[in-house]
Amino acid sequence: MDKEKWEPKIVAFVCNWCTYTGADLAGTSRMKYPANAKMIRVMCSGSIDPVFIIKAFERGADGVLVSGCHPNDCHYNAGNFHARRRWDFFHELLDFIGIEKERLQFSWISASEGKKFADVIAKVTKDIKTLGPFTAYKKMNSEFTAVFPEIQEVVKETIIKEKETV
Amino acid sequence: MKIGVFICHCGENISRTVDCPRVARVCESYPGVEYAIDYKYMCSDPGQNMIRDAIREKGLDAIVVGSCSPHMHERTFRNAAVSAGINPFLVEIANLREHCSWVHDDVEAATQKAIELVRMAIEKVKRDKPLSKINVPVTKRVLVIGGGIAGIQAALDTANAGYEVVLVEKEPSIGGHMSQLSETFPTLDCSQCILTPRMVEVYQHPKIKLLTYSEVVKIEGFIGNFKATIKKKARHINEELCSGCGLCITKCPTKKKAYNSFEEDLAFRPAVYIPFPQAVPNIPVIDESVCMYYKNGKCGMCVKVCDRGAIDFDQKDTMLVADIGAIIVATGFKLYNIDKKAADSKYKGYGEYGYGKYRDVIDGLQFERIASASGPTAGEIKRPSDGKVPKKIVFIQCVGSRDDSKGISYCSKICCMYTAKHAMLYKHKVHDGEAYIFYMDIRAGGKMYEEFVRRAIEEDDVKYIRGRVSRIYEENGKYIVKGEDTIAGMPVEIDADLVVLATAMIPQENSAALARTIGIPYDKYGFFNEAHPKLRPVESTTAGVFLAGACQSPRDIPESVAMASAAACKATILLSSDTLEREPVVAKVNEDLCAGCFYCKKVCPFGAIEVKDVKDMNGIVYKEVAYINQGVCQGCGTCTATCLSKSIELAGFNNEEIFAEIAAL
Amino acid sequence: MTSMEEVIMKYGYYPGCSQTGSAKEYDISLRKVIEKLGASFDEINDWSCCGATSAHVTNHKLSSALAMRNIMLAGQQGLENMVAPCAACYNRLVTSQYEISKHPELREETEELLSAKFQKEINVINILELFLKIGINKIIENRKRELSELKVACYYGCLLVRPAAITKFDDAEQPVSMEKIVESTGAKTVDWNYKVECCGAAHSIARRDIVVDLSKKILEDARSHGANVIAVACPMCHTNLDMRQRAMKRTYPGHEELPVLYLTELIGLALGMNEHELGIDLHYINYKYTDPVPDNTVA
Amino acid sequence: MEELREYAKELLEKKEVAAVIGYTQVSENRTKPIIITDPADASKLVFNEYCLNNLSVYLTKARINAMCRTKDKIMKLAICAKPCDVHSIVALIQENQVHRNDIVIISFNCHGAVKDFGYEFSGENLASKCITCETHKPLYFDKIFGEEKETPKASDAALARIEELESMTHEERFEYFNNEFDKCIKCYACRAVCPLCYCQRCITDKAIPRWIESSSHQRGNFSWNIVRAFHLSARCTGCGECDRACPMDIPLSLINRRMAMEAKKSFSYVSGRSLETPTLVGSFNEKDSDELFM
Repeated sequence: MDKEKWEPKIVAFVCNWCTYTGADLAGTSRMKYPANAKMIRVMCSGSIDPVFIIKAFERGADGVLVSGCHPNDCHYNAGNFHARRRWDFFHELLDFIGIEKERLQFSWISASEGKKFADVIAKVTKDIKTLGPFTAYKKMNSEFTAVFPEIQEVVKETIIKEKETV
Repeated sequence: MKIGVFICHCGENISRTVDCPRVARVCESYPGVEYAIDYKYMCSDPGQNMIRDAIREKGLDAIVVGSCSPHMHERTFRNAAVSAGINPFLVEIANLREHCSWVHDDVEAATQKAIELVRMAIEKVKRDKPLSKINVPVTKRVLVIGGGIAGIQAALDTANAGYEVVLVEKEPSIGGHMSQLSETFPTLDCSQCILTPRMVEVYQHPKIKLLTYSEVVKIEGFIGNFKATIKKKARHINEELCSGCGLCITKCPTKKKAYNSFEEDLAFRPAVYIPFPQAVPNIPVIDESVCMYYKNGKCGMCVKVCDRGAIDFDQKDTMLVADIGAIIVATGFKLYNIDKKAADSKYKGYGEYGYGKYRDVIDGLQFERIASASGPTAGEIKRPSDGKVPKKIVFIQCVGSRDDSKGISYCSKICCMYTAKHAMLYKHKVHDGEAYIFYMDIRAGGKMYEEFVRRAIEEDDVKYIRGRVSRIYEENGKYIVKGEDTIAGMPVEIDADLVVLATAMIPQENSAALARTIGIPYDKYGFFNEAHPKLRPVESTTAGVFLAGACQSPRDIPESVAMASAAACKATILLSSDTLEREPVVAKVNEDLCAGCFYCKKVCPFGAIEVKDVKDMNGIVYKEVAYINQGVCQGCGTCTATCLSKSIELAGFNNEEIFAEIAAL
Repeated sequence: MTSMEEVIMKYGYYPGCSQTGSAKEYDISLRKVIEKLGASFDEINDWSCCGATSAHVTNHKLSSALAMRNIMLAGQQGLENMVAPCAACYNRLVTSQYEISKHPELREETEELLSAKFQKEINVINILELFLKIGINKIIENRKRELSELKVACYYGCLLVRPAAITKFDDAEQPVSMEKIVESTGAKTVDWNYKVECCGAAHSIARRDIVVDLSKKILEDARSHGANVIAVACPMCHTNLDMRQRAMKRTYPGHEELPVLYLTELIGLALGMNEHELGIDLHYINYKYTDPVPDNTVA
Repeated sequence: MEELREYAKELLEKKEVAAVIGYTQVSENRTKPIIITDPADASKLVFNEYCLNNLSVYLTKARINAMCRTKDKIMKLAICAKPCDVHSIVALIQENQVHRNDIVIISFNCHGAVKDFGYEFSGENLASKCITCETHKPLYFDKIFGEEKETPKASDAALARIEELESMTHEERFEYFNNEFDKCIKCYACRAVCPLCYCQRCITDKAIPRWIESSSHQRGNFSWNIVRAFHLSARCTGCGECDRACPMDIPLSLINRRMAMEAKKSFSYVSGRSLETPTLVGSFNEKDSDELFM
């Protein structure tokens, strides 16, 4: 696929109280942003584990966003403080291993920052588009099927079936 | 597992950019999906009936609804599922409106994303486990911290609802700042007359345990199951024996030894004292720092005169522990003072007004005491320095408030009203006196408030000057107030006999420390944070703790009383049920796998994780594991990510569910 | 009083325009007093105007560039600190340096304008800080006579201790540092109300009437509190309080003269110098200290 | 050497300790770990530059419960530990795996160890951790033997390698590490030898859901090595045993060292150095930097 038409696949792990509600606000204010990011809601950014990120890359994500409440805003008082320190290490590790820093991005988005949410998604999408698909990781996927075989086959069939019915 | 998928058009909010029929059709052939349908208004009654019928007819075990944000209708669809016999936690929502149709224009991309979002929800629901609400027992007793008008009102309402109340007040008597006021706006009725009956009602109420001259030192536990440790400071007077005759006060030789803080340091008091005549309880307190007995072991005059032998010099502080279900915090406020502050203090003093070195530059509460009949001047307006009746008084609004450079950017709300009242009281008592008020904007938004200020201007001829005062200095007995009149556009200079500053309302001295003791958040000034500024103003974010009065932000008396009744109502709601239902989203440790490193215990913001000993057959402890108290855990999940061996699962967001959502990308 | 760390004796010196012109006597007395106290000045070569209020009003970049040029020169000259006796110069230098460190984009523009890099922060000192650093007891030790007849009203004016966020060495509303220094000369000081009131500053030319009124109030308030001389530490204040007293006689008939001395002149008198040496005879209100200088005067 | 044996014998005879974990000579420059319970075996104990194993890996709860918690008497466990092994013991104590008063730490003035068995002890054969070691004297011990000697000087090759890697582009580095990780045969020797890998069931063994793929294909190796490195960040005390144990010579301690440098740079924290300072993992500071976050 040439770079212009290629659409990056982005996963966003978001905290339920701030960023998810911020995304709702972006929706109610009818702000427009690219459709590449799909969100996984967790209760607090403190509960996002680096293994989620690795699994997301393994499943073909080109970019990952982790977003939570601003420091001191956390519904649980300190969840995001622990997250902040954990991500500093994980980010250094990925960079040292050779994964560009833009592949994994972080943000604080409060429930009232709908605009910021839309901007962050747009920025991440643009960054990943310039970086191009995460071929290094995708090369590793091609030789072996997905871990949930039944999902992989079915996904292919539904996409094929979709094409026929349209 | 048979799954039902219900795609909502939301009128045309979703269907305008998402091809709902196609999404339903695609999901129908998805493994595990038994039935898939799209409908115009899924959240409407017909829509919900459609879900209920489908569950019964198709024998569905779980449902996925593609609709608006879960924050909107998750509860609606869960209730619909429950009424059809499905566990509410086997319902997943795919947010097709706020996160998809409203934010993308390209129909193809939006529809494709919608399919993926629904697929993620389907994969997640496959791994959802049925959960039921957690029931936690509730202690039927309320702790009210602070005995001002807010605390009194909250205590009375809760007690009248039939619940036991422990009311803790750090001063020797309840009444708070309201008991210091002369008259109250906007009706000018005497503060003591409307407050004292309430104070007596508290004292005589069978359900209220009144602990004055006491402080809360520790709060443990969680909503419905708090444990409060209260320090009852030694009064050195036996409360049962004392009849409140006051002989010891009149006979005490140390007349002029200490300032009476109730009189805002305008008058003195002996070592044994009650703060004001109508004090409740009417039992004096002996101040060790002033009493001769504690200084040199002599005196003991009070012991001689007390016929009931109530004086007890060796009385010690006592600690009381009470089981509490709900806490109402009503600790009130303090006035900002203009003295010179330490370099690192968050407030700045007022060098322009002399840093408090002029005795006749006083604050609002001091003027209240001067105007009050039980005050040091028995109600006559006399200035503190030489007791003369001031011919000219300058009142200054916004001293400290609305002033970033002094560290207080908010408006203290009530000063416009009490300053107008002060001017009126002055004019009623000194007819030929001149009252000037320097103001920026008059904020009189309450009922009868604006009319009250107009009355001050029109009937009592109070001269309002719009402008700030730049400087005050004393010149042979007169106080030169230099300011400006921005309407006339020229500088103004008034030689006043007395200057009254309407200083800012700030939280009590140790409000931040108390907040940490209770475990509630507070803002940069030290006011306690409400759960939601508009929708949950009287609840703190910590479950089971409610806020009333000026401890949350500057409040006048009507608002404090209204908040107090609201907080009392919230507390009674909590206490009305024997057990408390809590969201089942809590974490659980797999004790076989836990290696006992206790990193989870370090990160848990709520201290919900305890060390549990695991014993072998003959009772020897062979390992310690982490145990999560279901009642305290708020379900944030920080421990699940910190646990290296991933042996902690958060119900509703467990490993499999998250994994399934990622895998379905 | 400086603490035990060694007392700095070598200072950079930024005279500023008034020291070479209308306030010559301030410069003369300052240099002589410093010499007497054993300290030394290292004048910044090729120093230029600090921009004062005129630049500050017209263009923010211009005013910070003008001030920063001198600070960079001092840096290049290897100076650690820099004395600016005139309150306006002191204020411009300190505020510009404060803003440069706070706003990176202003810093880049200034460096571009001056085509020089701003590396070292210079510790800019005003006249009060200078004497506090040198040490009050240094003055007492070298004192030749006590000016016991003087009751001095210390006038700080509006710039010497403000803005509070930057000039941290004294209180911006109720300063006391000049009193400490004046008392070391043996003179008594009075507690009065117009310490930091404005004298009218640059209105002196365009609106002389305002300056006359404001300065008159300052003089009268000092007199009413028993002062027989006013001490100032800023050429602008001195001009308005001293030179304008002639105009005051016209608008306020019966105005009695009240001598206005620079702080450095007062200290000079205490250190045994006479009025001519200190340039006091250049003032409009001439002033002679009553008892003669003790015999061991140094020519 | 003699005082060591004497001391061990005495401990065992007085039943103060249930066992002594130490080293015994096997051949010319090779030693192996030995756990002695009979006082007579104390004579087998040795300590020299060829004692490489980090014996703290034997301080497991199971062993202490089994050996020390007998019905009639609660005994301790003695352990010979080089100063760098003491760092691991400190970390284990901070992570509640062992209690300070359950063990007797016998330590030595260490002047370096050889990088692997079969090498003669000298400057260039020095283990990489000894080159940058600044605790030649143990921070915590109950008994100390051996006199202080000079550690031979050597250039910090590991640091040079890290800097060299950091100068590469992301693609080159990813290529390098991918090839290294590709060699991994999932024998988990690195996990077995690491004292801080004490989890009852490691995350890689968690089957439902399978976060880390267990097969040793390229992707499974990649995720295993990332998680292992992350789980040891700010915990690993740099004993270097994982490197020595890895049959495929994957530069594991290079990554651990890089993460330890990060802990030092951003949080000025060095793991295993003091029982008082709280561990970096599980604590936070409001003033941590935010520049990572938009």
